[in-house]
Parts: sequence; C-alpha cells; structure tokens
Amino acid sequence: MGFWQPRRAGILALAAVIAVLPAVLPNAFYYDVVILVGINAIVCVGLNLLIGYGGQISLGHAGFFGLGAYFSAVLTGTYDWPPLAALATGAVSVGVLSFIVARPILKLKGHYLAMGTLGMGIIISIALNQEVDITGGPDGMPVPAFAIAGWEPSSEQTWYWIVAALLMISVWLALNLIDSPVGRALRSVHGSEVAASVAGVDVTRYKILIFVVSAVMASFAGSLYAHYTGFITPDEASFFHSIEFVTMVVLGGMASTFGSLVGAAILTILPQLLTVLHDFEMLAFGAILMGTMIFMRKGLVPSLVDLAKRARP
Amino acid sequence: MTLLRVEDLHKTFGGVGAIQDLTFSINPGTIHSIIGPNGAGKTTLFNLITGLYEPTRGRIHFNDADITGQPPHVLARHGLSRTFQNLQIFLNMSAMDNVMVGYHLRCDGRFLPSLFRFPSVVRKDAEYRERAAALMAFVGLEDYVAADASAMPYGALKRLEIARALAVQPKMLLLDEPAAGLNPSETLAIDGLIQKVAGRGVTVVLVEHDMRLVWAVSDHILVLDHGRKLAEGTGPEVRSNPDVVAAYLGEGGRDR
Amino acid sequence: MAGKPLFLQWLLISVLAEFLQFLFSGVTIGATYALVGLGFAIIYNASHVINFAQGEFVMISGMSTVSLLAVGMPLPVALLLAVGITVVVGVALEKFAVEPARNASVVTLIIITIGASIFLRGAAEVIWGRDFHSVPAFSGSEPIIIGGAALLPQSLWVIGATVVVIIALRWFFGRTRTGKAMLATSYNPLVARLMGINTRFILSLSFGLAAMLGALAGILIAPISLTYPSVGVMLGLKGFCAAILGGLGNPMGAILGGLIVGVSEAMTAGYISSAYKDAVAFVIILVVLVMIPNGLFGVKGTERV
Amino acid sequence: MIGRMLVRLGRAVLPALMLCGATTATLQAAEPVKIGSFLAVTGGASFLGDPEKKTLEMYVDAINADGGINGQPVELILYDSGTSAKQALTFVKRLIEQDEVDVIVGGTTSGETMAVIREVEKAGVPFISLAGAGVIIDPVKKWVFKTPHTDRLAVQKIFDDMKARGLTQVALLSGSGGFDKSCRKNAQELAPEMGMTIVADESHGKGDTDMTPQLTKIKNTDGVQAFLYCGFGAPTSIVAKNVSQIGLTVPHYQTQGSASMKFIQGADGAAEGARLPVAALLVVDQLPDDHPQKQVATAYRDAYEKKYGESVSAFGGHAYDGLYIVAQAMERAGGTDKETVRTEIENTKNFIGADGVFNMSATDHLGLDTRSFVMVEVKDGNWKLLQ
Repeated sequence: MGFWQPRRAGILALAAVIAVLPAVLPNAFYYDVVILVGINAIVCVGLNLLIGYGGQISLGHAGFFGLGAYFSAVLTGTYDWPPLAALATGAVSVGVLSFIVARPILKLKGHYLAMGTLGMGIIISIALNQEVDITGGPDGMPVPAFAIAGWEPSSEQTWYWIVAALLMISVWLALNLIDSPVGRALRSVHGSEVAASVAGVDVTRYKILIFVVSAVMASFAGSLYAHYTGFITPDEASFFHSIEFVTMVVLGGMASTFGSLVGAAILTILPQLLTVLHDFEMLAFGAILMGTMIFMRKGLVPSLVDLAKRARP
Repeated sequence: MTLLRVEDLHKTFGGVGAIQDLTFSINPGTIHSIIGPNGAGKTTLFNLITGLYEPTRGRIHFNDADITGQPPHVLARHGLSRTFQNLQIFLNMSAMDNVMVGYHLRCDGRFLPSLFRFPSVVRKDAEYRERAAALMAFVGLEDYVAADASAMPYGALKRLEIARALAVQPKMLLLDEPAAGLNPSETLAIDGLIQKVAGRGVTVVLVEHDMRLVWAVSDHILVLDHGRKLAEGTGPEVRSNPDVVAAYLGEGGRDR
Repeated sequence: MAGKPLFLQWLLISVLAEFLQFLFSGVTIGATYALVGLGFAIIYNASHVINFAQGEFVMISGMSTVSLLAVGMPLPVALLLAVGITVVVGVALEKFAVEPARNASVVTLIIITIGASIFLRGAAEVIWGRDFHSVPAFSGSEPIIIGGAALLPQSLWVIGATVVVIIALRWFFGRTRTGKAMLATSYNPLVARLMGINTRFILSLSFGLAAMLGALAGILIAPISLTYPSVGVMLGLKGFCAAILGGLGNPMGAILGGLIVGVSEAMTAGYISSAYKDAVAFVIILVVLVMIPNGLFGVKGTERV
Repeated sequence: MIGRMLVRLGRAVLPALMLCGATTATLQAAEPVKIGSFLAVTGGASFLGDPEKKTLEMYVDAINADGGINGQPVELILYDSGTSAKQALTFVKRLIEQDEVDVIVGGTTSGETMAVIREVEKAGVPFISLAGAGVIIDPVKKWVFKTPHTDRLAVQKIFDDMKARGLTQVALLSGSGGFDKSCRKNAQELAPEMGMTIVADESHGKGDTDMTPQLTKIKNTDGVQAFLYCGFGAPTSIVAKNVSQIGLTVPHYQTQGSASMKFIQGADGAAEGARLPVAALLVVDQLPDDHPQKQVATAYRDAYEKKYGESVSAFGGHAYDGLYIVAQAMERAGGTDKETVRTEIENTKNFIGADGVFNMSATDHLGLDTRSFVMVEVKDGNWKLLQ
C-alpha cells in the first residue's frame, strides 16, 4: 500500500487543479462556471456511489437537489432561519424522505427502478411547481445570502474556495467509502445480489444506505446552489435536471469518482462552448453526447485509462 | 447430532410442486451429495436451504436453530455458504475483493467507520487481505491475487467462488455443480479441493452431475426425483437401491 | 311529487355525461400513450434497449406532415409520406447510434438514446423552426354527441387506429415468419441466431416498426395536440410509463398501461385535482410497481442461480 | 515550475476557448457598442424568445446599416437560456464579466429575469427585461427596466371588459408555466378588488394535449359567466378547440400570451369570438390614422413579416422597444457610460414603440400608458379591435 496508490494520486491531482485554477480564471464568469461544476460534481460523486458502485439507477435525484434548494430558500427567506440550520434541516428531511421511499422503490430493478425514481422525482417537481404560495411557483423565488455568524461569502472567489473545499471533502469521503467494507458490499450488490447476500451482505440495507447518502449529498448541494445563485426555480427538481446528473455520471464513467468530476465539468462547460453554434447548439449537444457514449461506452475516464494501459503494456 | 435437518419441506411454483414431502438430515463433518435427474429439484433445494426461496411448507433447522424463511445474509451468519451453478462472480471487482466480500461479516460493515476510514477498519482490512491471499492460494489461485475477476478464465472463477464461500467461514458449504463446464483434469483437481475443504472440518453438500466425482468423494448420498426423496445412504447403498437403479441409473445413467 | 324523480334523472344523466366526457378524453390520450408505449415495448423486446427518442418519432411525423401539406400534397399522401420519413429516421437511428454500441451497458444505451432525442429535437428546430403548427382533422371537427358528451371525430380515428394496430400486431407476431422471428429473438437472441434468424435485421426492423407506431401516433394526435419540436417530450415520457406499467416487453401490456395512464389522468383532472393530475398518475404507477415489481404483464424475473 | 506552466497554458487556452462562444453580429474597426442579450430561444418559452431574437438581430443590423449608435457599430451578444433561470444567470455573468457589455436587453420570462436581477444590480449594468411580471419593476430597482405591459394590467383589462358586459363570475384555467401561474395569481388577487368572483380554478400540465376534463368541470360548475385561459403556446389553441368541442358557450377570454396568429390558425376556427388584450401592434391596420403608434407599429410589422415570412407577434415588439429605448438613451448620453445611459433610459419620454408610448421616470421603470393595450376579438380568422 504505497503512498502513490491511485486514489491518493487522484486527490492530489484534484487539489493541484483547485490550487492552480484561481491563477488561471480571468474573471467572475469563469469562477461562476467552475463553481457550478463543483456543485454539480458533489451531486455526481454521490449519485455515482448509487449508480456506478451500487448499480441502482436513479432518474429522480434532481428531486432531492430541488428539495434541498427549496428547504434553504423557504426556511431562510420566509422564516428567517440561519442558513446553516436550514441546510441541515433540508438534508435531514431529505434523508428521512429518501429513507421512507427507498425500501419500496429499491425493490424494483433495472428499468422499473428507473421508472420508480423518475416518478418520485416528477411528483416532487410537480409539488414545487403547484404550491405557489410556498415556493413562488414556476417563476421561482429569491434566496437570501449565505451567512454564518455575520460572515457572508459575497464574491465568486470566496464561493470558489467554499465549494472547492466541500468537493474535496466529498471526494475524499467517497474514495474512503469505496475502498472499505461498505464499498465492497455496495459493489458486490452491483455484481450479483444473490451472491452478495449469500456472502452475508444485507443487500436491502446497503441499497437503502447508499440511496439515502446520495440523496442527502444532492440536497446539500441543492442548498449550496440556492444560496450561491440567490434565486431558484422548480426546474432544479425537473426530470431533465435528473437526466443531466445521470448523464454527467455516465459520460464521465460509472464507478469512477474522478469520472464523475470530469462528467460534471464537461456537461457544465459544454453549453458555454456551444453557444458559438447558435441555432445548432442543441443538435451539436445531442450529437456529442451520442458520439461520446458510442465510442467510449464505459465513459471518458475509464475508457481513457484503458487506452493508457493498452498503450503502455 | 445433526447439522442440518429438513422436515416435510414443500415448495410449489404456480401450483407445481418442485419439492415435496422432503425430510432428511445431514451430519457434520462429511461430504454429502444430492443427485437426481434434471429437474429433480436439486438447485431448488439449495435455494431453499440458503434462503433464496421461502418454503411453501415445512421447516429447516441448522445447528439447532430454526432457520426457515431467514434471508441469505442471516444464514451466512449461522455458518451457511454456497456456490452457484451459473457463476455469480462480482465481475466489477478484483479477484481479491471478491474474496474480501466473503469476509464481510468479519469486517466492520457500519457506515461511519468506513466513511472516515477508522484505523480499526484499515487494520482489519489489511489483516483480512492477507487471509484472503492465503485462501486464494488454498484453492489454487495464487497467480490471480492481483487480477481483475473479469480477466480470469472460467475454471479459475469456479475456484474463486469456492474461495469466497470459504471466506464466510461456513460450518456447511453447499456446492452447486462445482465441476460443470470443466475438463476432466480440472474436475480431478476440484475433487481434490473438495476433499481438502472437508478436511478443514467444513461439512460439504454437493450437487453434481459428474457421477465419477460423486462416487469418489461422497460419504453420504441423497437421491431426488421429481422433488421427492427417492433414496438415501452411502454410495454402495444407493447404488444397489432398486428404485434408484430403475428410476435413474436405469435410464443409462450420466456416467460421463 | 314528480319533480324529485325528474331531478334525480337529470342528475344521473348529467353525472353520466360528465363521466363519459372524462372517459373519452382519457381513452383518446391513453391510446396515444399506448401507441408510443408499444414502440418502447417492441424495441425493448428486440434489443433490451429503452429508446428515449421514441417521443421524437411522434414529433417528426407531425412536423413532416405540416411541411408536406405546405407544399400542396393531399392529406392522405402527406400522412403516408410522413410515416415513411419517420421510419427512415428510426432505422437510421438504429444503424448509426444503437448498432455500434450494441454491447454497451443499459445505462450507456439510455444516454445514447437521450442524446439521439436531443439531436432530433435540435434538428427539428433547425429545419422547421420553433413555432407550433396545426394539421387539419381527418374528417372534420364537428363533435359527435354521445350520451351528452362530445367526442371529436379525430378521437375515433385515434381509437380506431389503435384497435387496428393491436389486431395487426397480434397477426404479425402470431402468424408471420418475421413476427415469430422477432419474438424468438426477444426470448433468446443467441438461440435465434443459431437457428438462422438474422438478428441484425430484426433489430433494424424493430426500430422501423417502433418508429412507424410513433409516427402513427404523431399523425393521429397532431390535429388534436398541434405539433411543435418539443411535442414528443412529454408524450415519450408518458409512453415510457405506459410500457413500464404494462410490463416491459409485453405489447398488450403497453396498450393497457397507456389506457390506464390516460384514463387516470383524465379522471383525476375531472374528479380530484387538475393541478395534481400528473402526480396522481405517477402515484398510481408507483403503487402498481411496488405491488407488482415487473408491471402488470411483465415477465416474472425469476433469477436462475 | 509545472504549476507556473499550467498557469500560463491556462491563461492562454481557457479564455480563447470561451471567447469563441461570443456571438458577433458585426466586426468593424471602431470600438463597438456591446448590447448583451439572453433569451429563451429554446425550451418552454421559445414561443416568446424566438421572435424576440429575430427582432433583435434584424434591428441591430438595421442600426448598423444606418451608421450605428453615436457612430459606433453595435455588437449584439446573444445567448440562448433554454428557458432556464440557472442558465440565464450564468449567461448574465458571462455578458457582464467576460463580454463586458454596455447594456443588457433580454430575459424572456419572469423567472429568468428575477434570477439575474441581483447580479445586474451588483454589477451596475442597465438592464431592460422583456418579461411580464410587475414585481420586476415594483419596487423600483436602480438598474432594471422593462418594456411589456405587466401581467396584472392584462388581467385588469380583461376583467374591465367582462364587467362592461355584466359578467362577474369567472372560471379560470391555467397551465403550469411561470406566465400561466402569474396570470392566475393576478386574477385571484384582482378579483375581489374589482368585484369579480372566481368560481372555478383548474389547471393543466406541461405538454398536455387535451383539456376537456377541466373544461367539462367548468361547464358543469354553477354560475360560470365567463371563461379565462391563462397560458401561451400550443395549449392556447388546444383550449379554444376543446371549448368549442364540449360546447362551453360562455364568453371566452385569453391573455396576451395568445397574441399570435398561430393561436387563431391552430384553433382551426374555434378561436372565433375569443377576446384578449394585445399590444396595438397586432391591429395596427385598424388603428385610426392619428394614433401615435400607427407609423412605428406598421413599419415594425412590415419589416418583420418581410424578413421572416411569418406573422408578427407582440413578443418581438418587446425586444424592439427595449433595443430602441437603449439606442436612444445612448445617443442622448453621447456614449456608453453605464451610469449616464441608465439615467437616460430613466429619462425616456414620449418614446413611441411597438408596445405603446413610454414615459419612464425614477419611480416608474416601465412607463407605459394603458391606452396602447387594447382588447381585441377574434373574428373571421383575424383580430378585430374592440372599442
């Protein structure tokens, strides 16, 4: 177990990128994009634990992201709660909710599970849209600035360091988890549920556990997002946003934590790059998505790792 | 003194009885075989004993505890483990991690210790990794300690499954056709491995089509036909049982 | 004295009329979901792929019809051609996007088809613009009054065509060699290949067939729903629900699933809450799935170990 | 060492990558005036954003052909928000920080507009929104203006018309988009003030293709005297068709969200008799010759229809007004200094646009009179001005 095992190297590389980026980013817009990458990446690291390692697909995680965002928005905005308390309440509530729905939903497999999670996400998004008196409806609602004991991160630079630190922690914890008894149990559930249970793994328990963990991470990121942007709409909880998260995970490479980061980065930055194509933006986005998945079906990072291994036998 | 006692076991699928009126018991420390023609209910019986199916009626006792209807991961705690007719390898993991999953119950499976990599977790993992390597060597997989499961040949995967099942440290190990798909020399090696496993004091229960293997290793044989017990006894007893000869061996046998 | 029974009679009639109106709406929409859902089922059967671009077939046929009518083609010709164009797109989708990634994982294939749906929508916006367009109803828009409820002739077209499709598919899968070959491929592709079935052709055929069903839904619904580049998004999603609810891979299940989703939406909107009608539909689906994890008519997934 | 190389590489590559994203309408030697825009060109509100984009592009070209603003060419930098508030916010940061625009004209929906207000106010860039909600300019925000009539005014117009016909009991159907919900909310709030009662309140979902259940419920509700639909896009036509299908005969009202010929065409004859408030632009031919807007609106309509071969809608008119209010303010300011331009926008007086005549002030960042917002009725497949 040398120091330079891949996961340590990966964390160091991530830390290096985070440290160097501020010297490169010319203005607040670039910071904004990178911050959004970071927030999306936190969701994806969690979702990847569920999809990539646990083998359970979810097309409804934007629902949890949206709930987290609205918990923060409503509790701080309407009820004047301190942001940290609102964030924690959101995370706990989403944790409880996901725990309640996990047992029946995770009984489903494959496409049926996809349908179940999709339905759950859509119900959340419909509620956020319809409860205009609480959520402001489809036009959204403003969110007060984040503040801890009077300190307010107002500039993009400050937010950058906050999000970067939280992302580092998420990645570190995720890597810990993967390389642990819990992580092995998860991967074994993905590999073969019967074999896992015969080996003593309580399959249902670990499925629920990771579903709740990923939901709480999504809720947490949602709260963060709400305070950072200062304005949220129910789109955050929409089906399409869920699809976006899953696409990030799959594009970057399932069962690869750094893949999730790459996926989040690409799908967040790509629309900014594609604006040059004007009317062909959407067409190009679809084509790139298809092309990447056809030619790198394991996702970017695992495919490139394979390629590197083959090139250097 | 019995290790496993099956009483009046029934299992029906959509009204069709797959296992009927089955009562038998298994003593510790021996190699038992369950034989019978295709569709006799051998794998169904395995699935019932290891908790993958719930019996329609009847009871199963293991090590003096009633384990009827318990899920597999609880049975693993009781000391029951098995392999599968259709390989159930975790192809998304390394060979070593496959065996490590077998040690799941020995490791700390709680969330927080794993999340923060408590020193105790790290220490135990290291310890069991050594044990896993030893176990892999025991089943003859010393060359695959660093391999990914998806890169291993079929014969090695069969052994890997046995290693994983042994990692559970079972009192009783159920092997579902360990020789299926293997060539004669590999079968011979599996034969040796089964005896080695039994030598460690693990009670082995075997479902096998390869009669030569069955006769060679079994201390005790249970013959199933259409989900019912046809005969029971030592090898020579079963061989000379007229019902067995008529119903099973009479059909030309499966002496490959 | 006579007033009371008369009042009751009136009440009964108006309650019945209301119910019928909801039912007509539900069945019409349900039939569209069913046609889209059928496409999901057929492709799933042949390839175990969930084609999330299924809704785009609906859109392409509708938009094509508009263009073909605009250049002066008679309606029946335009409709036929529109279906033809969609089938070509469907087969091309299979050839260029699904076939090259055939052995990829389920989730990868899902993302590929999602990419395809974005691509097709983007292409439609470039070709046809973003406006919505109308297509004339096949046989007028004078409603037919049945039991006090108004039914559009176009609804009869939708329902009638769905019935014809059901009969045709039963015949196709039950009586024709190609249909049986498709079924065989769905049960066991390897054995089918060994028996000399050209499974690649079957794959293309399934996409063509699914595109045709989507296109059919598209031309039938266009006079009711109008047509625009994103018209297929929600229809595709609901079609997916229909296919799952019925039990993936069972065409008749998809039909029933579509009708259940459509009717429950209409009934909820009518009797409970129109704001939460979509949510109620999804709750129904969730409850059914939790009780029957493989859908109403799904193949029971007994794992062989 | 490696770190510093990375920095240099990043400095060179990153901005180059993103720079190529900027839309360049004109590339001339003189330092251009940069007008930034973010519109819902795709997504749920593309029906509004698309004509807005077309209008902006057409008139920026026209301004440049006339020698630009203050002799400087105009560069339009336009991004498609995809009707997403999240994207809108990122694009506004891009417009301000990266493209360093002088002014922003955009924000198709109220959601997108509200999402960016904090950023715009922080950066101090004049911003003219093209969205309906009154909350955008009420309370007044220093840097934020808007051109369309407020949604509230539209509902007020509708209720006025109903009352004039002696109708006080209204049945409401609304979609689930932002525009729809805002209209519904305004109706609920205005009803008691104006002596109206909302006797039915139904809604439909995104992408719904049939609203007969909701309409049947409305039809069977006691005392309904008038029907109002809040929404835009394809559902406007579907609702009209469903209304005639089930024989709902009470007077039928829609909102300015239906102010497009597509509504009439899509309804296939079923829109006949429906009334809605629209910008005078749509009925410009029926305006008396001395109407102040006659000339401007005619010119805009003719130019738009000639260039794009589709009939004009009121939505593009918002963009026209926004662009020219900015252009004139810059000319008065004699430059692009943001503070001065902002003040000059606020000083807009008697600007005759597509939406009406604007008279802005420090307390009114809309400045539209209500006269230019007229009620029309669909008659013989066209708009008929009601007097």
